[in-house]
Amino acid sequence: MLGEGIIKGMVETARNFVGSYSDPERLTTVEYPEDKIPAKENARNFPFLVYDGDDAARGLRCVACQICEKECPPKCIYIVKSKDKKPDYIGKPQFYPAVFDIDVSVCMSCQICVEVCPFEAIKMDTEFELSNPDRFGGLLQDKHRLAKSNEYYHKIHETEAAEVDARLAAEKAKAEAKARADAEAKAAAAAKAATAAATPKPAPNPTTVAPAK
Amino acid sequence: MQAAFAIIAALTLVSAIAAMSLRNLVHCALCLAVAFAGLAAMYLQLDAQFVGFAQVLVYIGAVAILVVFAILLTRSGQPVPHSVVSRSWIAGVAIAVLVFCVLTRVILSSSVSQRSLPAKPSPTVREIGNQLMTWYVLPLQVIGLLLTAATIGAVIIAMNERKSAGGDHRVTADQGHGHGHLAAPTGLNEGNATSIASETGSESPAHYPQPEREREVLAK
Amino acid sequence: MIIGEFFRGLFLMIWRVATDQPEAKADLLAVFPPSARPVISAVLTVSPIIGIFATLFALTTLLERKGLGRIQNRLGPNRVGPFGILQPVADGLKMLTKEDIIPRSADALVHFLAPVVLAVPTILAFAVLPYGRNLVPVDMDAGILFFFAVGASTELAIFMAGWSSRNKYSLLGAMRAIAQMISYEIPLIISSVSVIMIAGSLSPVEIIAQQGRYLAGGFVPHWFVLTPWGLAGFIMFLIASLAESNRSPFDIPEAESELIAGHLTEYSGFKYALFFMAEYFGMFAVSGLAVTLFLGGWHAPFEFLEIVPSYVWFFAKLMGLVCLFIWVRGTVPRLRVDQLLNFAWKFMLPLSLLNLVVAAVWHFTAAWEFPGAGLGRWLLGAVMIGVPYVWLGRALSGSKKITQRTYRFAD
Amino acid sequence: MFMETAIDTPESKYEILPKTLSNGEMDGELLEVAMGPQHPSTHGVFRMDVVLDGEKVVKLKPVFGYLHRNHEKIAENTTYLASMPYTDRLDYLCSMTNNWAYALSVEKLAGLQPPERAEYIRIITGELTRLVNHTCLVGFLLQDMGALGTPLMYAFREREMILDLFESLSGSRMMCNYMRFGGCRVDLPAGWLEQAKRAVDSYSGFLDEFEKLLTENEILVARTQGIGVLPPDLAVNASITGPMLRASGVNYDIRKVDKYGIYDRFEFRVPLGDHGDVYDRYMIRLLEMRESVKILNQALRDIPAGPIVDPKAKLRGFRPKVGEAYGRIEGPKGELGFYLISDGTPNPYRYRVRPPSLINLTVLEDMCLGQDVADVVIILGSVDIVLGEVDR
Amino acid sequence: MVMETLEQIKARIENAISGAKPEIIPNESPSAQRSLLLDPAHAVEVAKFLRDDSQLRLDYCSNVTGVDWLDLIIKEKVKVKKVVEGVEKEVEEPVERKRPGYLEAVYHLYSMALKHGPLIIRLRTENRADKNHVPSLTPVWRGAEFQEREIYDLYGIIFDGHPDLRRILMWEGFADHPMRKDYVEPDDYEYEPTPHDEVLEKTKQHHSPEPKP
Repeated sequence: MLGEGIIKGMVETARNFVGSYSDPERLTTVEYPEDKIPAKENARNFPFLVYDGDDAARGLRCVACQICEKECPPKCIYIVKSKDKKPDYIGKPQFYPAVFDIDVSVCMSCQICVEVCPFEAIKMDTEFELSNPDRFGGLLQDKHRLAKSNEYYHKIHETEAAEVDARLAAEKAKAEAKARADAEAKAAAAAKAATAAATPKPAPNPTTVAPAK
Repeated sequence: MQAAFAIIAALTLVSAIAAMSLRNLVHCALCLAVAFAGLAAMYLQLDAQFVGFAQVLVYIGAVAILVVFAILLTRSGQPVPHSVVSRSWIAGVAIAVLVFCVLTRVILSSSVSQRSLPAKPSPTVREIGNQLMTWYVLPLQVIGLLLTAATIGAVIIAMNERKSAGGDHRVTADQGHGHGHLAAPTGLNEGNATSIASETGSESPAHYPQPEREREVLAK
Repeated sequence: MIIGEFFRGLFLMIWRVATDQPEAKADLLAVFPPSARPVISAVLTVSPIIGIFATLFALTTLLERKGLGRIQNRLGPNRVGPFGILQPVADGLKMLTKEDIIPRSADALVHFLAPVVLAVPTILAFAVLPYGRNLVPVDMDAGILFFFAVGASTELAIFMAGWSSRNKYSLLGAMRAIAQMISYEIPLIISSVSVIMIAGSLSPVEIIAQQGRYLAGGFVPHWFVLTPWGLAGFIMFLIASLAESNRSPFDIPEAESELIAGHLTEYSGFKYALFFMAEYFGMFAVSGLAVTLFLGGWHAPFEFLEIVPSYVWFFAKLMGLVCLFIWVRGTVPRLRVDQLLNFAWKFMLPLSLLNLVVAAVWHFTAAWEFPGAGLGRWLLGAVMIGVPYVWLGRALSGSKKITQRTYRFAD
Repeated sequence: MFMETAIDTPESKYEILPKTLSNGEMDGELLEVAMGPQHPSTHGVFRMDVVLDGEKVVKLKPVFGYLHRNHEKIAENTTYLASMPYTDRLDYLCSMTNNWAYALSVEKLAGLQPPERAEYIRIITGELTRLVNHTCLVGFLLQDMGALGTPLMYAFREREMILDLFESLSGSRMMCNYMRFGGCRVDLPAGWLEQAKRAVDSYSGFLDEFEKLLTENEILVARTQGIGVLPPDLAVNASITGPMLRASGVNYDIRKVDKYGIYDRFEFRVPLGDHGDVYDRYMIRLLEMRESVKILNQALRDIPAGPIVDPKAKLRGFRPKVGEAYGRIEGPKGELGFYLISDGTPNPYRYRVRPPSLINLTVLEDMCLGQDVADVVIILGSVDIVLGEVDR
Repeated sequence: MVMETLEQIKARIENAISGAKPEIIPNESPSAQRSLLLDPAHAVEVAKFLRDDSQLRLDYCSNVTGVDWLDLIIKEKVKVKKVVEGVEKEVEEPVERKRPGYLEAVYHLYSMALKHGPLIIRLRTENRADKNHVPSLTPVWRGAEFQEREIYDLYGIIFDGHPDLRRILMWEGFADHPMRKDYVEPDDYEYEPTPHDEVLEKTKQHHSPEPKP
């Protein structure tokens, strides 16, 4: 009969009308500035640079290898490599970024810089309130604004950060073990040399002094 | 009262003249509507409520609308390029003056103008209805019949025109499109995978694979 | 003291209005010299109407947005003021402060006049509605006719708006609007003619008076909507008034998905606000007329509730109808213009004419005396209108080859 | 030969209309209206130059390019991987399937094979995307029909649940950038499968509600049945794909034909319409959603554990051998294909998107001729276009 | 259903259409999608054969695209006799041999009726400048209409017999063909200056009153 479908539809809308008062499943609105949906663990919005320890300038993991700059699809990363080297977390001297800028207005939050970084130096932030009245300067973030601590990283991406830390720790342990082995070998060689020097008999064999490397 | 009458009369006259003399047809039609409204106001001033409202309802609500509609459907609504005053305007004025004189003469000489009006003629709607259904029933029926016949005639004329116009349009659309088969969408409505297969498969056994015919009634 | 008298009169007026007493303005008018009284009286009548309906307009826009929001599982406006109550104020301020843009090629005079010509008749229509027992602005003998007469002149305004904008969407919208309003005016008037016929009067006051009785111990009101022809007429009147006030599903003239905003496309600022207001005023007026004609006007639904002031009932019924309009708007898609006209001419018009016959039968069977006569009359009327409804409904949908569809599935 | 009669005389089809009509005035006969690029229901910056006789359409020419950004050129100037996030922005409602189509083509080009778990994840996300797309489409279609947002808001309410799933999986709601050559980027987070099951379960309820709300509605039926009829032979010849093709009754679903991924392991049916009008296109999408729910239920039940990326796949320094490949999937809108030519460098020599939205518009004029303006809007709505993909 | 091999198809085309010389273009990549190069003179005939042949029935033209092959310069060293400082000598001189570039239209054909494919056919223009005509296959497959327009727009191949060959994505009056490999993007288009932008630099040069040396 004519009108049946319309009446069925009206019953449906009435059910939704009532339901929006009683059923939180229906009324899914979150009133934004007051309430926020907690960020999902995998959420990504804008990259930041991770630093270890307390000092952002010293602990920055980035070694200015410029892979992310090359791989960035919209080319929003600008890196200038430093002239000198600073020791990294393992203690190995590395370059560091003299300039590291990311342009918010260009970045498309794709996370490719994070994926290609071999040093776990750049990660995605979940912060999304990046609006700024200054269209040009305010949207260009330099390395001081980009640098965030490892603790912060742990706070926003717990599982991922734990994995990264474990990996870095393993690497570091390996490096340290190696360094220790080197040192020991060196020490042993030195000791041997010393003993050899102490014993007046033969001249030291040069092959034994050579480091194990 | 006199002042009100003067204002209304002036308004009616001015808009009537404007309706004749403006160049833009839509403006003319709108002025005509204003003249109708002035006429209605005059009826109301004479305490003839029913006639006044009927005037508004019929003339502004229907006639004026039909006029503008007709203008829109037939003309561009652009100002006419040539002068609105026709060449034989002298004859027109002469005829108008003549008619005016005759009418004036008739009215002044008729018994209506001599009779003194009753103090307040206030016919109620009920009275009008009663009069229409008793004393004036024959004229009412005759007018009704006439209008019905006119309506039916108009519909028939319009239908014929539409048929031919619609046919033309169809042809142009098809010509413009070059897809002969699109002209008959009803035939193709039934065409499904099977029918193309039969159409195209005449020379080859290959066809669009016929899916299993599982029918589900989903909606009416 | 004259000021004391004035305030006493004012107080008395308010008191009398609030308690449904007649001659509310008498004492206040007595303060003024006789020559000024007609003007003062008119002001005293008109200003509350405009004030009340303007407030109602503001509230309805909010109600509509809130209600639609809830229907759509949203919250609706809730930022301005508590629960968003001040949203209409903010909207109004925004409208008034916006730039008034007139397109360069528009017909400036007609473009300016259109909203005025639209707003005046819609406000005039409020003059003949009885809002309460003794609250009739103008008790006119031909009140209903007056209502339709002023209602008819709004079409011209919409045409003016659409034509003068020199916008193709506006023009299309205006042409649709005229076609639609002319078509639906006929069923609107004819469905109210059945009431006029039964009541034997064109006066709204008289029509309401005839619905003032109660049956079954005061629990069944003698409203026309409770008769078969009244129910059918009421439904048709509602549908036609949806179309007359350009509300969904008949919002074709301003169909935003096709014609941007139809005749309103080129309007902004205050003029747009006037159009908007006139649209809502039109909806109120036509709902008020529906209440008057079919829902017993200001009468209470049960006799013992007559102690509640009458205007409360009137506005309660009015708002009920407005809520229904909103509900419909939140549910249905829009018709196409030819379907809309088909519906008017092939369905509404025959049914409303038939409804006149049903009303006549009802009138002549009033003399039936045998037991169960009342029920018999009712059933007779219901069948007389119900069967053609079903049949016409089939014919209307059948003519479009609307069929039950099945779907094939391939594996 | 039916196709010759249909196609071989196309010259007469494109007669040039006199330009004098364009000054905005009715010429008594024809009215030329530019619908768009700023128009509420062209789904973006799309324009149709429509010539009307009264309200009847006598000519319609789509105009594209307002959103053109030369996506293909950008992709040819950057590495294979860096194009992946750009594919998100093609059809921005269905980033997962866009990723999938691109990854599939590159895998063909480089000979990579995603592991089983990754294939399952792809099917799950792909079908969820189909749900998102079809839900949005029916919502928008009814919005175009003037249903004032109610169906659209219901559709968006459901879509939200799936977008939440995408966010917790890929980090972003719409621009997922999730798939990689030879697998997926990250594994499913804990509890994701359960959440997905809940969302999929509630979807049937939503579809029931939606059908109750509108499918039987007289106005909807009257507005859509017999409108915008697309005959099957024209559909095939004009390369129409996806739900639009199947609504015309042609059984062609690439999931069944190519059996890409692991679609041959799932049981589902392909709904086909018999009339090819707007109503069929609407119903086919609702029915396809029910089939997608079936696939999802099977996939969520069977998904195995394991690695998610082909160990051969290289993230940095990816250089496929010289050659070319065309890979295609059944996207929610139709056949989405990527054609790649490699010259052995890190950047593709040629990168081409086969956009279903654009090609499905080929027959827009054929469907609209003789219909009303109001129908043009819903016919366009039933084609299902996203301008990001049409203009690229 | 499995399609015939490319060699079989080639043989049948040669049988069916006299004068048509399809050529198989190999593809070394793992996809192994080889293609048929058609000569423009017989392309429409061959296309109709492919569409209508009962064993092929390639009724669905899925994808049409253009490819720009630049002039390839093959450098060789040739011994030439030359008079150097009055003495005739044999000198090795680098000679550049030019393989003229061409534009190519690639069609991917499938069969909806028989559910097989793809068959890839290619059409080549004689050169990239003036002889850039190939026959349009839109009369055979209407689905190629917009895609051929797009190729015309972006690559500048002129399709003879196309019913409506206009620009589709770029605007009317745009002069160049932006997908060509040698297209130089204008440096004066509306840009969003970011502090590290190359475009900004170019624009500055372009618009500076005195061009820098």
